[in-house]
Amino acid sequence: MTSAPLNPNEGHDDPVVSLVGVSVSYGSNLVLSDISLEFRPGEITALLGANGAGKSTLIKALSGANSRYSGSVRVAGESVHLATPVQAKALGISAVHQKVADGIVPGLSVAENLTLDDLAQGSKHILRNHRRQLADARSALATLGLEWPDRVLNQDAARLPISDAQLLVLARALRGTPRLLILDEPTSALTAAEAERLFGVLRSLRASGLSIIYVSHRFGEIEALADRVVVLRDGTVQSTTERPFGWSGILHDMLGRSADLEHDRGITHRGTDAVATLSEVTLFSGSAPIDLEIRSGEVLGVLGLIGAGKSEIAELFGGLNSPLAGTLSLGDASYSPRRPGDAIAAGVVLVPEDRQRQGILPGWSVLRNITVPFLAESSVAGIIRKRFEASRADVVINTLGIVASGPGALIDDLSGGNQQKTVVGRWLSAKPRLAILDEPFRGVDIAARREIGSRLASIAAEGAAAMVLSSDVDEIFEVADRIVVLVSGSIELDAYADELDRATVIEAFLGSHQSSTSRKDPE
Amino acid sequence: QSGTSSSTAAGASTPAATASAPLPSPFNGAPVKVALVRQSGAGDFFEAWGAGATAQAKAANIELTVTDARNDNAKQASDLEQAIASKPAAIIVDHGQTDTLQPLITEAVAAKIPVVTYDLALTDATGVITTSQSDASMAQGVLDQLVKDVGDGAKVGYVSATGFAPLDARAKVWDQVVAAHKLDVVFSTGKVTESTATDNIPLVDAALKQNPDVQAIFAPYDEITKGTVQAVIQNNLQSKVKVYGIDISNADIQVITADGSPWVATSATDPAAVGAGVIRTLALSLAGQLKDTSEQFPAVTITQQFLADNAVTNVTQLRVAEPKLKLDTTVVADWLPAVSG
Amino acid sequence: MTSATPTRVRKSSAGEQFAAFVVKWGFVGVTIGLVAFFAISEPSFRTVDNLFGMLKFIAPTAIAGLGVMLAMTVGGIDLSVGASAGFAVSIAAWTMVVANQVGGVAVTVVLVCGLLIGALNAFLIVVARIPDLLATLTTMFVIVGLKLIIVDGKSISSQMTLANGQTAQGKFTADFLWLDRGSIGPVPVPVILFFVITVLLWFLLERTRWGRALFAVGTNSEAARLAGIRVQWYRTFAYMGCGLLASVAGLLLAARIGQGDVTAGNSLLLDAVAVALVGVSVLGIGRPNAWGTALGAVLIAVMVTGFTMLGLPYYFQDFGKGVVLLIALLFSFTFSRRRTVVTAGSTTSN
Amino acid sequence: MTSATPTRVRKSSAGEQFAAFVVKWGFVGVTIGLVAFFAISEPSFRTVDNLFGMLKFIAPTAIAGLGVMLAMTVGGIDLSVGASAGFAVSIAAWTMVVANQVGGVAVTVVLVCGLLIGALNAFLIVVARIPDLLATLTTMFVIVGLKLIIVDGKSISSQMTLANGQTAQGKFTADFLWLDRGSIGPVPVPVILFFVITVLLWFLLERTRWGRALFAVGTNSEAARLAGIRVQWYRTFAYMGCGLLASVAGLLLAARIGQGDVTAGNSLLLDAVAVALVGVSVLGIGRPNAWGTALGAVLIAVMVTGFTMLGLPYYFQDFGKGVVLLIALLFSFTFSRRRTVVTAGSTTSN
Ligand SMILES: Nc1ncnc2c1ncn2[C@@H]1O[C@H](COP(=O)(O)OP(=O)(O)OP(=O)(O)O)[C@@H](O)[C@H]1O
Ligand SMILES: Nc1ncnc2c1ncn2[C@@H]1O[C@H](COP(=O)(O)OP(=O)(O)OP(=O)(O)O)[C@@H](O)[C@H]1O
Ligand SMILES: [Mg+2]
Ligand SMILES: [Mg+2]
Repeated sequence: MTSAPLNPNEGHDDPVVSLVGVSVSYGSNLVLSDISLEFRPGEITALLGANGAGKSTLIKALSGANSRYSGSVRVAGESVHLATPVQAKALGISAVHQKVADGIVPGLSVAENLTLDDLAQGSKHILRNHRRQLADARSALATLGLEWPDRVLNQDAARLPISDAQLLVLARALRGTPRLLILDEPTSALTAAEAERLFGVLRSLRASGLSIIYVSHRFGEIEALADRVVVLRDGTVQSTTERPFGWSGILHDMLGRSADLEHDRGITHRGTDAVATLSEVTLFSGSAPIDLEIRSGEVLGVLGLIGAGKSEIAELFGGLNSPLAGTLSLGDASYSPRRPGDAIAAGVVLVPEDRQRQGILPGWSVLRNITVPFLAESSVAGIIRKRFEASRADVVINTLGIVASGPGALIDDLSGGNQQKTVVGRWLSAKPRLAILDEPFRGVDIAARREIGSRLASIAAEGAAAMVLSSDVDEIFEVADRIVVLVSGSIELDAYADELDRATVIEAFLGSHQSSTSRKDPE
Repeated sequence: QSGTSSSTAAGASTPAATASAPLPSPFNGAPVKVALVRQSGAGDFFEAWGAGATAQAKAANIELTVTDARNDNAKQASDLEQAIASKPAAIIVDHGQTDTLQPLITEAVAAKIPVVTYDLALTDATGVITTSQSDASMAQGVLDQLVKDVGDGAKVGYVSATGFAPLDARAKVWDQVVAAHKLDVVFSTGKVTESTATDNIPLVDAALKQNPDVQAIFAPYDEITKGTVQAVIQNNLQSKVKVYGIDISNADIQVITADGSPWVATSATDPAAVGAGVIRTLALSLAGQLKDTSEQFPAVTITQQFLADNAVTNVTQLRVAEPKLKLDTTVVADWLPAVSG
Repeated sequence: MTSATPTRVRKSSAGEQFAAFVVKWGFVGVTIGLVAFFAISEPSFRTVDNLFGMLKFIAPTAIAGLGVMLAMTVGGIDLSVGASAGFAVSIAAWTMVVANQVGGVAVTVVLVCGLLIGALNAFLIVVARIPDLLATLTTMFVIVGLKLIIVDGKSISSQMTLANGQTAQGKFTADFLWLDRGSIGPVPVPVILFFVITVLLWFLLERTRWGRALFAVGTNSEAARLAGIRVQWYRTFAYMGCGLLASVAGLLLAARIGQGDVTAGNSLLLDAVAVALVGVSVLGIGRPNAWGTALGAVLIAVMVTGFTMLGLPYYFQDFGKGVVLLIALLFSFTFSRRRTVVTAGSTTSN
Repeated sequence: MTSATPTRVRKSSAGEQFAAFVVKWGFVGVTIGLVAFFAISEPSFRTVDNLFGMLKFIAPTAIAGLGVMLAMTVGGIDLSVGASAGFAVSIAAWTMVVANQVGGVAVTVVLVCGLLIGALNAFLIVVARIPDLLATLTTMFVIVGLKLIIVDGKSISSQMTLANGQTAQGKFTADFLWLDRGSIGPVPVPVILFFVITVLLWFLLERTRWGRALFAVGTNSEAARLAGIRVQWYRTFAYMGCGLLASVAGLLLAARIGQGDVTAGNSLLLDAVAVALVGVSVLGIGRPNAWGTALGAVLIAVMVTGFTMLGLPYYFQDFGKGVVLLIALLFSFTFSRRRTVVTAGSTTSN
């Protein structure tokens, strides 16, 4: 936490990139002020900070995506102005940005997306060569140990699920052997196994002398990966810590107050009444029917890999789909919502997994983003009562600590985590009977995660049911009273958290899969 | 530049006629405000008409406020309404739809504003001075020429559109001539668009491909005629098919006099002269010197041969070769000679 | 919870405040400036008569533009407004002149037709999933063709000869013509309609939850759907509303022209789209809105009238329209730091 | 597994394969069906002359449509193509007739003007950040007005009397008229131009990396920018290309009319946009493409010619255009499971 000496063990290495007094402001918002940092070869620097601390902003400046910064950047000792991504890339700085959507060009094939940089390069081949492109795409994927068949490489990249899109963007960033690789929350859309494989790749890249900046809200990953931790708070460097990390200090620097890394959930609650049930429901054609009871008074965590069927369950309850077979019920009555409106009216809310596409209304204020599902409630005879709206938004902003210049701030100007908090807060403010949260912790900081967790616990305590869908074991253990593991559309495990140990869960979660698919382990 | 300078263009190369008497009242004081409410000022014909009117107005100390509805009849109604509201000394209405303008014109007459109309059929012309170039006589003139050239029972084509008052008036004459001379109408097509000349080429082209044996085509609007001529040339039928049009302009003369042009005759007034004539009608009426309440500007049938014989290459030369076009004896006074003549 | 401290806020500089002011009021300023200029140089411009005359003249364009604006709220656009208005003119004339009905019947028939055209657009877009630009372009061609087929390509006027050789007995009735010629107090009916529709749409869009929902659909239809908004209904509503407004514009045109002019409505489309688009960018609002659209229409009226009074030929109006549009847009987009967020018209199916 | 294989891929059923086939070939089928129908019922339709005649007549529309298509690749649209073509007609005439230059000079001047108009659009969109629909609409008004001001609202023809009282001495030179009247072998020059431009654009877009970059800019400009693609250059290129193509269309129109017809080009816009939009949806490609655009243009030509030969009045063409467009769109969007990804035209600044 105290500033570490600038010369660690491999002190003879000159920094690859150094920042001196870098500041960025968006309009009247001073988002980064006077940042000075150095990044050395063969070192993984973790960048930590609460949502809105300025991590993504720093990365945008460093990767040429935002040229409007002040201060100076030195690359290999030379002072440069990073005006464009091309320029940054030419200098060996390669970045994976937080928004996966910013990395994928729909309409172009997966292979073309993997080799997108080639389109920009002046000298190389003017004519397209399909075979060469496939070869290039395959070799790009190979750095991540991935082998996608040609059928996938030739399909429209828009059809990739978000996790694969994330892998694609990563693979692309590693092409052309950068000197400094910047990863902004690369694992937020990956499953544990994929993340693990990514870490393997990163370690071997570190060994080859690459400098890596790694942004994540998952402390486990940082503990496993980073050589040092830089903490940002409110746009300034709060501390730089070398291994071994003193987590409580880091957390304090991050949040400005004390907090524990290990979160003791205290007692695990046992649910009482069944609020919602799935009976004999088939999630995929051909998969075995499942039965599941979601009870009031407990937080149910559903753990599963991508494609396990978690979102299918969410969509059934949210009124987005109807079951292939089987029935749903809510309370004692059978429940068959035909559209999201029905679900909301029945007290079932769904926090969707893709906040950009399914959650936020870009260009709208935070306030209006929060109140949009509750227009009927906040209006009389159709006329919106502004004050009612505003007070609802204030409650959400305050309980979840959304960092914004006010309820009128545009949602686009919020950091990723704060956007997520807005969407979660919006839905929890509905006082639901059943709340379903699909990957709610994507990109939210530890404090917000705790906050969301305790909000879930409290709505459960008030007699509602809450279900969290995630592919992250830690997250599930942190919030869930009861854990269900879903594999390929069927339930592999269903038990209370205090009766389980992690190994059993991970075994159920990954084990059967690892045996059923021949996956090449990296290294 | 404004409309004024283009008026010079139309009347320029002829020496400006000089008045042999001073302007009478009300023209001998401040400029007389007159509103000219036009259905359209776009295209060569209307452009020249407007230029002639503007030049004549200037000579008569008239300050013209010109509104141009660009073929939007609703706008013309609004324009006329606003013109009435601005209480000018007189209003000229140039073309338009009867049902649209009649009530407003009645209103203007009731408000004691003198009204002169040009080529506008009214159901109640009380108190209105009407002028026209007589679509019927124009069509008749050129169709007589057609019948003379190809004879009764000839295979003919017709390119025009419905829904436009002058074209509808010409269509009536066409129908009569077809019946009287047992003409065999092998095709009938055409449309008026924002780019009439270009857009008629494919239509006539297709019709000609189907009926290459047609002997004559009547295309009673020069924009359509131009398109028709191009289609004939495109099909290499210029030696077999004769085209008959209506109206004349510099651009039209160029087309008619081009080598091997199939456009053999057109019936026309000189739009600039007519525009000027309408202004003179108004001026005489305001000065209390007009006898009739309606004035017709006669059309002249002009053949390709005539243009060739007189080496005419533009409207200015045509006025010299065919002085009848100048209308310099129609509605004139010693204080008000025709400017474009 | 984390510290809910908002990010440090610099005071916005005077320059930025000025820019924001210009963005918000620049267009209004241009309009006022032009009005002042014409009022000073042309005495006849500054009469009340002229004011109402201008507003009356632009009312159909403005109302059709408000329709396009409505389609734009759900992220779409409607290229069939001109055709719908023209259809309305012919149908109104047909109903009164050929079918010999009174004005009230004609109005009803026309409004129903407008709703049907809107429903056709909605069907193509919502059910058949054809992108709005394409769907409404198609509707445009179909409606124009259909109209001309119905009336045999002819303008319908009283006493015209029908296909069966008889003379049409009906005529435009006085109650129908009142739509154009009537006035309440000193204010002509079209101006009242223009104003009332603007206010209603403003109220709908800015004050009611339905308006909010329309915008939500236009901004992110998937998020709107998940928020329980019946996206397809709102889309349908917007297009039917647009069809209705286009046919109201057509009624005004019909009453003004007094006959079933086949060319009516042709010149409406570009102006209607232009005013709706200008509406998005003026007043610094950055999304479709009623007052901006109305203001855009008024500016066109001012220019057309003013330029005519100055004695400029018609084509100066085009040029002027272009230049003023340009200035307005520069104010709104180039000097603005705000992002406008509406996408109008796409070839992407929803 | 993690995603060693990203998406679960199901074997498509026979029904789906059929649907896909219909989507891909439905529009071509409609075209062939119409051609067959006309060829059978109208002997004069099935001549080589008529084939070239049709292609020749549609060439300007098609080339302008290809220009719009190019603007659509970068996610934009160009509403100024009709105005640019009309500008080209007047400028070509002015250069030859008034300035008394030969055809080559006129062609050069016109093409430069086209590039300048494109550059103006690009400036407004790229630098001034005005949304494409608005920017090109503005340019449209400005260019139309400017043209009329330059030529005093008059068509330019040889021997016309100039403002200074002299007679214009120049004329449309033979080399210029060759653009319309010439042919190479049996193939008219406009048809050759149409074909060559289509092939070039197809090659550019589908076979070169620049083409892919244009698409990348159009579908996700942020991703393209971050990947180092010079987004603004590609945008500029696309609009300048569109301006150039519009002026080529104008040159063909000028050569066809043989004089500086002031009304030329006015009716080009809607058809050009229509063929470009149809181009997106045909052949199941789902993004702007050259062959689809060309095919859309050919279909219009076939309809106009066929309907005329059947003796139907012009308005049946509009109706037919609408209906055929509708069928094509139903094939492409409603029966298709594929999503088209291009957004053409937005009021969002980039
Ligand atoms: N385009 C923008 N305009 C105005 N303010 C912005 C903009 N982008 C970001 N901000 C503000 O800058 C601050 C830092 O945002 P940034 O995205 O860098 O945070 P972060 O540390 O990456 O957070 P997270 O962990 O949530 O991703 C936030 O307060 C945010 O509201
Ligand atoms: N109709 C379909 N055709 C082909 N593939 C499909 C179809 N429906 C779903 N899939 C695939 O099945 C998988 C199930 O996805 P889904 O997102 O529901 O799983 P999940 O368990 O919620 O995973 P996560 O939420 O972690 O992404 C995905 O890979 C999806 O692409
Ligand atoms: Mg971030
Ligand atoms: Mg999911």
